[in-house]
Amino acid sequence: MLERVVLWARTKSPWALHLNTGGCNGCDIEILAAFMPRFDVERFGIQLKGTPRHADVLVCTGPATRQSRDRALRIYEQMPDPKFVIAVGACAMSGCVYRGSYNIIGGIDQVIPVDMYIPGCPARPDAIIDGVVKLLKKLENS
Amino acid sequence: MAVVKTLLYLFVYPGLLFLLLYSTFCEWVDRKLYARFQNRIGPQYTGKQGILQPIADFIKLLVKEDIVPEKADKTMFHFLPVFGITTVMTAGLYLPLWNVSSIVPAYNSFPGDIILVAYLLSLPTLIFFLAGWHSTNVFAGIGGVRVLTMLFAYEVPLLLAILGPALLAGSWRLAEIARFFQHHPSLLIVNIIGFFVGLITLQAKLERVPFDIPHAETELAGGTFAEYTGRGLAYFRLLTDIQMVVGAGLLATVFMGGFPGGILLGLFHFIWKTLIIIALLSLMRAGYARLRIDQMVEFSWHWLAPLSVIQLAIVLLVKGAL
Amino acid sequence: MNAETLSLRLQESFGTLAEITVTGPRRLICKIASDQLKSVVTRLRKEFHFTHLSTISALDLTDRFEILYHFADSELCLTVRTEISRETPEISTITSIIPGAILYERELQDLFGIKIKDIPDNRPLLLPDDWKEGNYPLRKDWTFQMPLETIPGDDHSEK
Amino acid sequence: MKNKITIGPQHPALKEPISLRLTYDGDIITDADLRLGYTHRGLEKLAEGKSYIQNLYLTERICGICSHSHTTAFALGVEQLMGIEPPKRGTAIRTIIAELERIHSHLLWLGVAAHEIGFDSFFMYTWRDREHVLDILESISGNRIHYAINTFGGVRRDIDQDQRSTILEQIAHLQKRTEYYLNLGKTEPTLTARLAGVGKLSKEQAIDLCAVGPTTRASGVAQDIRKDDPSLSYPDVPFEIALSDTCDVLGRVVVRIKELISSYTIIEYLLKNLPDGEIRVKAPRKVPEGEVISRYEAPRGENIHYIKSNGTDKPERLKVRAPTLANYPATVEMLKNVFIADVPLIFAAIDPCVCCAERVIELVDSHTGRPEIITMSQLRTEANNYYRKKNIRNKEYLWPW
Repeated sequence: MLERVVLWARTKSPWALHLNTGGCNGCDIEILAAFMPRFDVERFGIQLKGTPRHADVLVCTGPATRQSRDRALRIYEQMPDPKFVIAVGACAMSGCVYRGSYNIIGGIDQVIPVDMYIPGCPARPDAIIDGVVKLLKKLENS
Repeated sequence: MAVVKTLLYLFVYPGLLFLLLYSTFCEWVDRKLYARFQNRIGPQYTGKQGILQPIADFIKLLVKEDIVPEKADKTMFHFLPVFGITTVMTAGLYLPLWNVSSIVPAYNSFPGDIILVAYLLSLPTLIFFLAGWHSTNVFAGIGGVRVLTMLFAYEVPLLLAILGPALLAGSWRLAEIARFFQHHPSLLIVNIIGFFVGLITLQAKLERVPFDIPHAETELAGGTFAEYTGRGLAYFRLLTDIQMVVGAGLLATVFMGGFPGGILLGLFHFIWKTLIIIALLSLMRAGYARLRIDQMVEFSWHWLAPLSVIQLAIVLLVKGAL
Repeated sequence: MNAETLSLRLQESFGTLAEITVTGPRRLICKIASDQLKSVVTRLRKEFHFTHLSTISALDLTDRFEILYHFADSELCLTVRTEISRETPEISTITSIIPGAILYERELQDLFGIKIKDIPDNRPLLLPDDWKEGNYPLRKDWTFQMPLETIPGDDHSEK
Repeated sequence: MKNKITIGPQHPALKEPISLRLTYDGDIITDADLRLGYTHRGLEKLAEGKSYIQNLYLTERICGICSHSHTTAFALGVEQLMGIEPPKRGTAIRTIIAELERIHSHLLWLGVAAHEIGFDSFFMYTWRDREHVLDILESISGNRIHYAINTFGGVRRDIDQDQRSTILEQIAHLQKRTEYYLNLGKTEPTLTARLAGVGKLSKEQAIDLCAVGPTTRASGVAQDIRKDDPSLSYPDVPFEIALSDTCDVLGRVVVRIKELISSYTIIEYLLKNLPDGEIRVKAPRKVPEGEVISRYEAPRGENIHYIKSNGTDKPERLKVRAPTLANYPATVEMLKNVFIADVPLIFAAIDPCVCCAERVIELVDSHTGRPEIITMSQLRTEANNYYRKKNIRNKEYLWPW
């Protein structure tokens, strides 16, 4: 019984932290739009937090450049368990159009484990919301 | 029989259980109103209309991993949030809700308990400062120092505003103040300035926008609670919720004539009066942008303090005329 | 002052030093030897008021490097072309004449390994700090094989 | 500025790595240095491995805000190499999208600059009006940010009759909003007082350091690629270069507002007499041997592409120089011997993208050499406090309208 309550609480209030590792900031603007009145992700209990200590979900944008690898790792380690990572946009998923460049390691999943990939270049706000809701569903029946 | 009543008083009605449930309900009201003011919907899918959202946040934080910075003092780090909640809960006991005998001074209502409640409500500010100082994160320390600088700005006007009605009613006992204004409801209008000063300073005490300077200024590092995760953070959020409820209850007792009637009627009055105050706080939170620390201090000394002194002058005049 | 008249004026003022060709309505190419670079650039700036240097691009032609300085004024765009050998890829700096060229020259040093003589600021510009010395990404012979990616889903399936 | 904050290297929310190092002495910055490369993605090496059509997709994603400018420059260059000429209507649509992008980029920049000096309501206004431009772009090209409307030989989307009328309405609405911004300068003295005299860049410096775009036009240098090297349908559109000679951030604001107004007139002119006919011409796959330089006036300045082809379908060499790289030497000059309080505004005056606005700055004390990291939001609030204490209300500056 307690297990069900904990699972319910965890899926109903995911707090997010935004991290950009070198992208062209198309996705960052769309993430901000997801918090604006027109799309309003707070309906699912999602809030944007300023520090990794308070966050459950790390929203990553941009391909993982070599320079930003240790920074992403450090922020990931500072987040308390249980934590999840959402890769927003094609760059965070696989490095998108920069794949194969000497300065790009690939998607963010080469640096930190990723739970949910949201496609699109840039990912539209409604796609971001759909991804987050699917992540919550995945938690519910895991 | 009296022992059962006291236990009931301590643990169920105005005590532990009621405060916990009611403060989560108030947080939900606040978040919903705040969202509606920004023509958003706010929490929607946890429970009916998102009413269980604060409870979900609380439980989630309870089960999260609890990271303690290694240089921080372990006992202090864990002890502070719990100590904060106890101070605010005891402040909640002194609101004249139920089982308050008007003649014989009992443990939950005695002459001078208004000063005790005001003091207990301002203790959490000191706790925030210590929390920031003990978490050895430079930014949290800075946030803590700013919490203290804000304390001096809003504490004096708040006390002056509360003392206005106490002077008018001629007693320091919350129960008697409430009863006085129940008998002369027309005198409530006299304290209208004090009511607004009280509202603004309560907003500052709760460190909510436009006065959330310690958090916002170091928003990048999450303010005084930067290092708290899991249980500590859950307790601190609960602490601010209960502080909001008890503060609103205090303002309702002093400025809106308390909660007449027995257990049920008193509860009904308590709920609708505190909800009005919380709605006003939420309106303030949505309406204003964030002030800077020097603007906040200047605002309180240029406007709030003189206003509350004028309020006291009016009260003395009216008292003379009575 | 369209391209043809300017090319004639350039031709007789530089004489044998440079060959001028017109390659488009507002495009001029001026081919010079690499040691003439400083004198030509100063004269371009003084006499012909070519003050704005758009950028410097370099070409790796397997046996030699070709460096193009793109100048521009309010009518047309002049490209000064020089060649340097691959063994001793060295060219003198022009920041003394045009201070704005500093970043483009540092970029050449980073990506092509072309040594710029007496450049005022020699630090790397674009490459990450942990970049091994000696390999220059934009050279044709430098190839890069993307490291084998670990597909997160894979190791779960083996378990 | 005396309260020194030292933030440990493992600062939990270090969003953007250090890219600005300032050495200061007391309140004055003595030396500034920019470290690029944090977003270096090795684009030019990639381009040599991709075909021309793939490169069109690649150049779109160099910068999130002015994506159209890079694809237009690249497409113009390759079309010259191929020797094909896009039809009149295609070029006109391409110019309309270019001007729409200039409007949305300028509105975005005006908001960020106002945010730097603590004038947040202006920030909200400009970004709210920017949504109109994004809606227009989405109605034409289907995407808010990367429109992908360019292809070799013309454009891929057409503008039909009712789209044309909605765009004209929206442009009229935006014109009213821009008038509001114009006389905002008069009614709000602190706006001009905070912007004037900050970030000085004299005309000689602007010319020496090869600055481009509004930064150099604000110092009186009449350099606008739409006039110097006219391509697309600029030759037959009546407009003049926006100039100002105050050589500071106020000049850049003035130049950008003037350009907003001229962009509205260009779009209206083009929409009213949009030539009919085809929007695209067939383009061969293989590009004949040759090399070309194509220049384009991006919202932030001159954008130059050098393309060398070797007859195959992959370019031999693609050199791209974005406008902001040309402005960096000028920025380093501007940051010297100014107050620390002016740094956020000067940096916002050239900062290319929104999410990097949260730059982290390393202040090195010239006496002790002790580096101290401070985030831009701290510096911004301290800067605003600094200026409030100096109460600059009494200085009056001419707002040109």
